[in-house]
Amino acid sequence: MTMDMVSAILVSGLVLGSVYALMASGLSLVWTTLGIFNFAHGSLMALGAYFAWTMSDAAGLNLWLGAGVAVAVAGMVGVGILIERTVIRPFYDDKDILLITVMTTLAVMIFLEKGIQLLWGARLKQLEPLAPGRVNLLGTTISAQETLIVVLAPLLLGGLWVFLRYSNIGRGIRAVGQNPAAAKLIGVDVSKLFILTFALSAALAGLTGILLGSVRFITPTFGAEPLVKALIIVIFGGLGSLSGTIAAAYIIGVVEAVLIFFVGIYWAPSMLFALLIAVLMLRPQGLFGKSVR
Amino acid sequence: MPASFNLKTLAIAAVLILGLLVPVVIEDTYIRHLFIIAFIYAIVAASWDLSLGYAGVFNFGHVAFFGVGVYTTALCAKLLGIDPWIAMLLGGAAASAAAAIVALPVVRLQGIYVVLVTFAFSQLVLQFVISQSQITGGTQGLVRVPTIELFGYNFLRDYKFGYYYVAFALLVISTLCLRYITRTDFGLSIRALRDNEDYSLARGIPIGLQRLKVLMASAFFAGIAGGFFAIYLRVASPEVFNFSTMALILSMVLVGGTSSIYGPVIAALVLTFISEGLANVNGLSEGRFMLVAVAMVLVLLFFPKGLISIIDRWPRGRGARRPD
Amino acid sequence: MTNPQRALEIENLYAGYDAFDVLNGMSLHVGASERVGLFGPNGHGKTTLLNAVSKLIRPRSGSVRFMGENLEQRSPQDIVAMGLVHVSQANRLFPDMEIMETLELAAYTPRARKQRKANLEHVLDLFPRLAERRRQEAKTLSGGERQMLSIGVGLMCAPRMLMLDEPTLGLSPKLKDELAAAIGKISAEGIPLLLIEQDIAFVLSLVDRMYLIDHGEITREVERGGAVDHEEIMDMYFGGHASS
Amino acid sequence: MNMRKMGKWGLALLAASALSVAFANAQEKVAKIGVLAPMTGGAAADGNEMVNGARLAVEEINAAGGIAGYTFEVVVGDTQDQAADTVTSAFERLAGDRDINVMMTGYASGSNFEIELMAEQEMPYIISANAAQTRDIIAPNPDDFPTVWSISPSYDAYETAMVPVIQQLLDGGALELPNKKVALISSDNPYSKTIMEGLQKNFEDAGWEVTSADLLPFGEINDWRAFLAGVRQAAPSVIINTDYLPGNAATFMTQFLEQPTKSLVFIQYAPSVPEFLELTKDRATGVVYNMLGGVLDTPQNPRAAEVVEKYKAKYGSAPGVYGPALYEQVYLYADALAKVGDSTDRLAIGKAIGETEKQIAAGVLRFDPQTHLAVQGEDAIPIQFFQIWDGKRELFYPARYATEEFQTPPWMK
Amino acid sequence: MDHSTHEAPLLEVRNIERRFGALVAVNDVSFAVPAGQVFGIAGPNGSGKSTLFNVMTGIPFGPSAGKVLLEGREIQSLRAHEISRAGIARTFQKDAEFGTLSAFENAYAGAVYCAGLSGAQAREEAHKALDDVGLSNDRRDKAAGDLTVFERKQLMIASAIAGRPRILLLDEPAAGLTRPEVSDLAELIRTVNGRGVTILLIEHVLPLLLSVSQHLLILNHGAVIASGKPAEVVRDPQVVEAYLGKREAAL
Repeated sequence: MTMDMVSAILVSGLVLGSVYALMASGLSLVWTTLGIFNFAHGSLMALGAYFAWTMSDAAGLNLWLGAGVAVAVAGMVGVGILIERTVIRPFYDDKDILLITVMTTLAVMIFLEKGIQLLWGARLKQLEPLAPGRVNLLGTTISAQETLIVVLAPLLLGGLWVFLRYSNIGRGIRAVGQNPAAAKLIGVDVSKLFILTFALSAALAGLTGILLGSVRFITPTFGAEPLVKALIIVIFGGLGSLSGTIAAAYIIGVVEAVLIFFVGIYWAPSMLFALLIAVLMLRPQGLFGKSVR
Repeated sequence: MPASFNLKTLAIAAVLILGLLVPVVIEDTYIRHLFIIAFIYAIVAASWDLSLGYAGVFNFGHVAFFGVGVYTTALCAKLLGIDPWIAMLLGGAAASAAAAIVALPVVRLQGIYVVLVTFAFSQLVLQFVISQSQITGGTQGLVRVPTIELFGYNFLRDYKFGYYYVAFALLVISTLCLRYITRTDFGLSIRALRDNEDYSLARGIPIGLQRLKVLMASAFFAGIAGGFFAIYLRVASPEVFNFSTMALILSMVLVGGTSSIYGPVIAALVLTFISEGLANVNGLSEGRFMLVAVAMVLVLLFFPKGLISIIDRWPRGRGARRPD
Repeated sequence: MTNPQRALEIENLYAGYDAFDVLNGMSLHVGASERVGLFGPNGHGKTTLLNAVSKLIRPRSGSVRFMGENLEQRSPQDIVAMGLVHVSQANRLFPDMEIMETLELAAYTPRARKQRKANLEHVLDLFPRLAERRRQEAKTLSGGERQMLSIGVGLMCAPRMLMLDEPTLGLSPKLKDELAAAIGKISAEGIPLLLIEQDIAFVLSLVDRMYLIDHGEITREVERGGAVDHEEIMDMYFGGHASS
Repeated sequence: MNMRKMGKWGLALLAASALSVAFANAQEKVAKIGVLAPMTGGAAADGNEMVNGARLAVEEINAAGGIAGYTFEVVVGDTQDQAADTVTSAFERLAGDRDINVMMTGYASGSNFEIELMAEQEMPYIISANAAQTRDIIAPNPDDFPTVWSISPSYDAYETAMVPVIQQLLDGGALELPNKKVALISSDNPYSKTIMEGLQKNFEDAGWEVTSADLLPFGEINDWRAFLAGVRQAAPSVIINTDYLPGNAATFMTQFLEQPTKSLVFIQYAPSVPEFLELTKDRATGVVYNMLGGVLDTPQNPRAAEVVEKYKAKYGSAPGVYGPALYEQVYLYADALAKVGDSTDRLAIGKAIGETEKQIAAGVLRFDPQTHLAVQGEDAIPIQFFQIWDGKRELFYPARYATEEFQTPPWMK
Repeated sequence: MDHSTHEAPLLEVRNIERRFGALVAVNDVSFAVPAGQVFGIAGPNGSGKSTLFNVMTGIPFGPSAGKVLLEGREIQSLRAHEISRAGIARTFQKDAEFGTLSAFENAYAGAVYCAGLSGAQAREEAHKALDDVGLSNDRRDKAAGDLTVFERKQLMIASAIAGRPRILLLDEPAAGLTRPEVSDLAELIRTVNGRGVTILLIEHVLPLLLSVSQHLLILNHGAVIASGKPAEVVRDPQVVEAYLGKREAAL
């Protein structure tokens, strides 16, 4: 293998891994804190991209893209709060909450996808890249936008990590996830943090959508494929561990790039699924996972 | 008991007679077609209820079993020249076999992992079907699937009169079988498993084996329904694996009411007709899916036992949710 | 009704889980700087009482007043913010969080935040072992260390009253002594204390007054100076059999 | 129209509508045209265009007083995601309307299986979908499908025309290529795959070296870099991508231009879709594609410009393939109805459609009785080669219709 | 009366151990239960009593080391449901019923899957078990989750004995009961024992434990600290210390 190939695979894996990490960490955050699995995460991603498109594109309001991003992220926070209030909150005390919220978030997903299609139509759209041009990374040329993703993803995730680790609210979120009763006993408003977490995750999904929407094309369902990958990653990483999730995202990104290179793009997804099932047979709690919630 | 039993028997008989009369009264091929499609979905939804509602296995690969039935039947009938009736049975058998494969990881896993693995499995099946395009026709599907024949009766030019009865018979038989299964000792054991896994073990119920059996049984009916779907439409195409198909049928199970078998059947009929009705109303063709989504959430909020709980009040099913 | 001299006043409290009550009309009080023990066999409602006071479960009826204020409409976080702090039994705390993180987090309410630095020093002073293990995750701690962290967390909440639930559960006698000393120090600062314990000697060494609890009711109150002997306690546990 | 459809759901309404139909019949006859189109789901944009095209023609005809005593009306059947059951539902709903004696579509299903349903009911059916699928269904027994006609011509030219066109460019000096190497890539769908395999054979027969012929899974493809890395190593002078999804094609161009090689880039179908240009903007300049049965918009075929202008005037945007196609389909039916005079004589209508010979937006239309496809050829429906230049599609082959000369793409200079 | 010296043990636990990482929850525990006895187990919170039941039945995990013998046959490596079928029926502190199944079905499930009966025989066995525990006929069609606390205790014992076990493992059956109900439960345990079912009983409500047990074993920190006749065991200073702490004290 030449250095060229290695760097091409590595760069490709980095790009994939960055997107997956952003996507999966949002999912994982909600899972660890609220104990629910949000199947609408992919459509939230699409929604964020459409918000930003409407704000910034010539066909929409033609604002500066930065403003578009800001408004979109703010919008996502609102949407996140709304979703938590309407389809998750009512079921917190139900012992079947896991299954019920799988279904309600599926319903949200359908609702969002169809709603997006009604509002924006089915034609492909693309966001102007935040960073135009190309960049040479490790001897492989990729678009500056992809470089931006590779750079921004660790920054965002790092920011998330710092927030969760050092801020009072962030620690509160982790505490709620690890032991809600003990969190209540130190004065944490658990229900407030639930909303906050969900809103944060929605904002993260929206931001992922915006970043990806300037590399790929936006369609109402363009979050579906990364969502499926993110699901795999969350399992691989072991539910409930953010760092495990992020590590798994980059590993899967690189594994996928390697698979694409050696067995072709054709069989790569199937092999990923097969690998996933195999891992779960051997380690039902995931690669880095600790316990099943 | 006896009073409600009589009433129930009466109601069932009435429904059966009504069902038999439909094609006699309704000559519109389109309405007959909708009934047939609704019946097929009803079988899929009701059989899903067996594993999801009764056994509490968060099986999200059920539509993949349906798809396995569709393709197995289509391939057997078209490429191998097997009699379509038999091919339909083979569709059911293949779906059961697929379920056995899924069961391998699933019996060892819990909760959300089961959702994710079964979901991943259905993606894998889809990929497999698409990749084997030499045989399956890939993304374009498989056309000109041979259709059934019964004592020389031609199903093709009777305005779906014959198909209606075949679909109706399949629905009645599978509903009876499913109801029967839920009432056997096996049915009892899977409900016990759903209620309390550890306690089931303590009463000698083998969790893995029962899960395997229930997945295979529920997949069998989905596979048969898939087989008939392929035979009736004479085409097998990968859209059957679509997420929207899964969402639609799942909403039938939920809106109808889990652990009831009848609930999903009724919901399949209602939702098929409502959704088709809305499709023809200007401006709602896209919005109807949104309405169904809203309906799903509303039902979960206000009728957690499904719409069936409005009709039938006897204490059964997911009922008796403990106040803890 | 309200007695301003009392930190905690519980009247006729009913609470429980599922369909049945564990507390059957419990009434007790803790004075303004009093240390009160609660003693009784397992499964008789001691922990349920604390859970009901801190609103981890909803009481069915009865009233709870803290510093004269009725807690009926208060949420768990309100109650902590008011300074009524419950250190729960065998607390797993936050298994993946380090000791220092946990302690810093525990000063969560605005009032506690203001005192964070001072309280932290105080806690580390009280439990030097926690200072030694400051970067260790809670799940890796021994039982005794976990109890210390639990109490430390309670202190970080800036308590105006502490409710401790079996702090010595599963500890060796040596650790029990250490813990008793620490709790003694805390109560010496004038913080009122409600202490649940199985270890009668441990309780008696720390409190001014003690309630005996049986089947969700107070069966006896022992004032300081009143005698309690083992026979009586064993009777409570074993019915008539121990002394027969 | 929708009121009447709703009438099916209630007896009273049914009676009322029956009455109104009877009343209407006394004055004039209505010939309803069933249009199968994806009105919801990912292909809704195509579906809308189909319906727009049909409505445009219907309004014109009605405004001109109708045909043979009939006025036309469009009834839409939503094929949604083109799944078999939804297509069948749409078909049955339309077929149940006794005033519908013709159906048409751009495409209805992935497999064109509905052709069989049409044939069973002797329903006149005009289709512009994948000609290979259509031929596979019809060609074995063309007599079983007397009413089904495809205005898409045979796709064979997609495989055979490429090598001669390139040769012609080379011979004419419009193009210089350093070697006779070609790299092919396709996604795994019968349309793209068949074309790629055909091209491979044709190139090899003409003495070219095929450096790669890769197959990707069908669907969204976000990473062409593995293929392009191979391309950069082999440095073929021609790169052909037969995947037809516009989004994929746009990604392909973007990633190709990150490190372009001096190769002619050809992409199947996708560049003809309006959004390809929107997505790629100036990056598309120099790309070559070809088209069978598309709009032959050149001064030599004024019909095309006329249809396109009318469409633009009414709907405010330029149509792709399906608007003009459905527009022409309605006129095909109108001609046949004029000839037969009775909309319910389906076999006669079908026969009349099959006998069509006329200039349409795509060229000169006549049908091959063996396959029921439109005949392909320079004097029939020609294959058109386009090059995109500054956001415009320039037709450069066949020469007699050409609007512009072929130019060397910017990255090859 | 103490039968233990005369009869061969029905159930024997030898040097059983269960670790969770560094924590030893059950530490080298051995004991033997003669057929026909009520064998009591007590100990402070967290002393490893329920873990002991878990490793004996394999629900949800088996022992890290040691042997469990039922009538001399090693069963610790059997799968959980096989252990149940071999004749060890256990109950749980919480959720010891199938909530949505009727009371009758709860008992019937035991008869079918533990005793291996079917049809009329299983139904008869289930009703017999319900008769034995005294759950009234008109309550048998109710969903188990809708029964009262005491009825659920009755049901949990009924569904266990419907499986015709050799030995019944009861885990804190008195939790959540009122005082009068506790004496009813004691009566019930004696009745069941009187029908020849050996019982292993974990209980916090010590009066109950002492009134029904013929033998008492005390666990502390996962290890046996005393074992013998109940009246003697409760006076053992080690036991007193485990429960009450070390020193004599007065306020």
